[in-house]
Amino acid sequence: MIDKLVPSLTAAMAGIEDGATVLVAGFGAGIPDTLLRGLLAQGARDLTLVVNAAASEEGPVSDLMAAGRVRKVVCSFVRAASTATKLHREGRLEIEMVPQGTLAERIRAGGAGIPGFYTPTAADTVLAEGRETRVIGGKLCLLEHAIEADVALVDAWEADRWGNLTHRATARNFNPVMAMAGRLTIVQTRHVVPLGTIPPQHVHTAGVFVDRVLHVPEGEAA
Amino acid sequence: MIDKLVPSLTAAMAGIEDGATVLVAGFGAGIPDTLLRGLLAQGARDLTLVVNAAASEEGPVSDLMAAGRVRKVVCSFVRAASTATKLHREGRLEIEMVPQGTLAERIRAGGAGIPGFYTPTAADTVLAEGRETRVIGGKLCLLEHAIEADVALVDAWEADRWGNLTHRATARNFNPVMAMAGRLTIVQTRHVVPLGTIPPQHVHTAGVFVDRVLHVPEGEAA
Amino acid sequence: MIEARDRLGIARRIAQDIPDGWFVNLGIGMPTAVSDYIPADREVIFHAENGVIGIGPAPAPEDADPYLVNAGVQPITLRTGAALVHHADSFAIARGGHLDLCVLGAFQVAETGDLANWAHGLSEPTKQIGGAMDLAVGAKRVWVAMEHGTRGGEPRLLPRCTYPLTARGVVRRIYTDLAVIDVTDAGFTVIEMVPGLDFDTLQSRTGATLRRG
Amino acid sequence: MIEARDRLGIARRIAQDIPDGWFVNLGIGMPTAVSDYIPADREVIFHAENGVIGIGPAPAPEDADPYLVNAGVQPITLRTGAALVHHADSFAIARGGHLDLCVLGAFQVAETGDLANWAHGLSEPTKQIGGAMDLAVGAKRVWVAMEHGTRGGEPRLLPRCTYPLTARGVVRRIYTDLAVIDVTDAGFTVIEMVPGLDFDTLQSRTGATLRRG
Repeated sequence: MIDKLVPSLTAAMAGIEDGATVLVAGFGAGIPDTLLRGLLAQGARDLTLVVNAAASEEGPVSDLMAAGRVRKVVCSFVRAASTATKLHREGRLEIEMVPQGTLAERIRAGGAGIPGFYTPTAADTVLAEGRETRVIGGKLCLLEHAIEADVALVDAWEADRWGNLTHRATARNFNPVMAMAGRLTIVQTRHVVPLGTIPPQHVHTAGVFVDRVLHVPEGEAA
Repeated sequence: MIDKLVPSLTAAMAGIEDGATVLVAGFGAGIPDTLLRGLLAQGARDLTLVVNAAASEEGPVSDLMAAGRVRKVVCSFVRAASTATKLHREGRLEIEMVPQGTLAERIRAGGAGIPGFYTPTAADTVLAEGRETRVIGGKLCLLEHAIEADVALVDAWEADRWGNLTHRATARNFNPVMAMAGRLTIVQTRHVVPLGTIPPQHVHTAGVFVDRVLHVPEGEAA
Repeated sequence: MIEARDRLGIARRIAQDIPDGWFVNLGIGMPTAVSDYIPADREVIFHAENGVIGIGPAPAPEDADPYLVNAGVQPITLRTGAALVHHADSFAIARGGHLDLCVLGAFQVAETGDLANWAHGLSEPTKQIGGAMDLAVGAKRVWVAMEHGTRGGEPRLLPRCTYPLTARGVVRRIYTDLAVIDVTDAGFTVIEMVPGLDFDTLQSRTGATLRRG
Repeated sequence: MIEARDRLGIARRIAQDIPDGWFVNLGIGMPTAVSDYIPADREVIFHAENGVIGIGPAPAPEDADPYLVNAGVQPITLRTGAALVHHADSFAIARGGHLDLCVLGAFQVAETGDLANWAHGLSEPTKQIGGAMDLAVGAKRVWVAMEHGTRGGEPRLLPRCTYPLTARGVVRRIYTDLAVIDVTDAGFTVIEMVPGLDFDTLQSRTGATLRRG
């Protein structure tokens, strides 16, 4: 019988190794904050985080970086005052800036078995310097590579024991594509529902992409 | 006010030009059969059809080919007895064979603004002969180009006046990605529902991809 | 006296030019306010990068749903007819040419339509690429909403951008506190000035040659 | 007497080897029947290229829903817990390495694991690529279900395929009417023969050298 539910945050985070690449979903909403705190407690270091924004001075992504656990962050957005920028200036953090759409597509490509693709995005900018471009259909395009990751940290609204997920409103954002691209996809969910509760045509992230599900009821930090 | 509903099959098919590339959705279910008959009546010729299977001796895709209206078919599947094969032997039809997953991905790429991508699929087969390959991450990959089309013919279960669609069960198949990739996307729908009837989180194909909606109630040929 | 537009005035002016039925993405900052000024008889659908198609009016603070935000992470509502998609599908919309219009803020625009809106320089610590590069190359047309000059009085409309580019040759029209200016093959063409402003004064505040529209 | 397996017998034999919890795609034809023989105490989830995750038992003819078919366009049911996706997402599953197993039919398999299952030759009018090329390179492992030889007595297990390839070096295991054979770095290794069959007889019906497992 397939049962992806895990009993504790410790069990959810078990086995993440030093040097792992970790996808961190969320965009204002849908951030797997409990799992991020679990990662801090779990102890893995030399991490590469792939996350839309490293723009904050506080919160769990900032905490991981401030604790010296992150070697590199791949993101679309940093601020002058953010922890990422501060560490980068001190030479303690590598930052790779990626346009947000390219970031989402590289992650989807990682999940979909597309090792590389061409996009006009950023092809005519400094981000393309020293990189491979080609003209396709009259448009200058930049070669981008898939992002596959050791771990994906994902937030959900509902989950069943097969790992089928729904995401509430705009808490969907990066969650479905990051779930696809993690070799180990760990989910925190507000609600656990019996198999069959989510109608087949309304599943947002299919259980095939999910490895572990942790129940984190609203208002609890697990 | 946005109202994509059209009053007749003739109105639905208006303006399709000779030489057009036409995406034809469906896979056993979800075939836009009424629109295909409309295309036959409409008269455009020298068409390129992109359709999963050209495996039949009858039905609307076969009828279009038999009427001499199709120059080329792009598909993953032909049979010895099919109309496509017969016409191809007579030198009257070009056939481009594409693996089904690559076909779906090329169409999605067309809709998503990805002019090209690399895939291991078919990289080591005769389909790759004379084409560009490269090794990415240790895997031999084949360069594939997006399929953008002048027209997409799409089937739906429900549609509203913005063109938001749901697809019933496996009638979904190619319909959402073909809707994305058509410059003119024409939909036949079993049910027309008031705006707001389809919950935002349950829309399968967003109206932004849809240009015209024709109501074809179950059992009617329009 | 020059009746310069304030930020909301610029947003209001842009809203006038968006026809019924367009599908539009509004950038963070000044552009976001455009949706508040669409005339009631027009149905314009607004997109956000985080997967919203059909943004409605901002909620009262007490009605804000933390699960429902726009690309600026501000609370929003959904319109009747809205749809929600994931981030890759949302950018498939943006990059696939499905947006009729994207309105972006900018630091600089060149007379060739080049857009610079993500950094003042490569050594600058603030790097806010976000979705702008994707939107700029993917939308059918890009309009810019910005102040005509910087607070320090430096011009933002230039022969060439000095800041790192977001995209090359994409801007079609610029709405500033002083004017509405088209980017044409011949360069900047003034199609409207605010009351009290004359062409020579506008030219003096602009870093590139203006043409009369 | 050699107790050769019939087509359903091959499917039944394959089903025994699929562990609890695997996520599996079954090709058209002989492989499709595998799902009927999964032991009741194992939960195995079946995928179809047209966007089904969690295929259930075939319906009674009178209960068939024309909107619900598998990749062979046969009527199916959905299991409790099933999910539906569109065609590109379905192949993202297949190509992205998310299938534990794909069971495919074949015309020929080479001792290097090369698979030929879509055409007898390039001039042949029947070309049934379908999703096999995508599944063959994308699944974590590929097993083949086929007759050991052709109806004309020609071997299907060969040093090299003579038919056009579906994919190179992908087949891990072959289930035939006569044997179960692993494809290893050393070539074909027999891990099981049907009752009444001896190794030399099996070798005589095989086009490449067999090793004893």
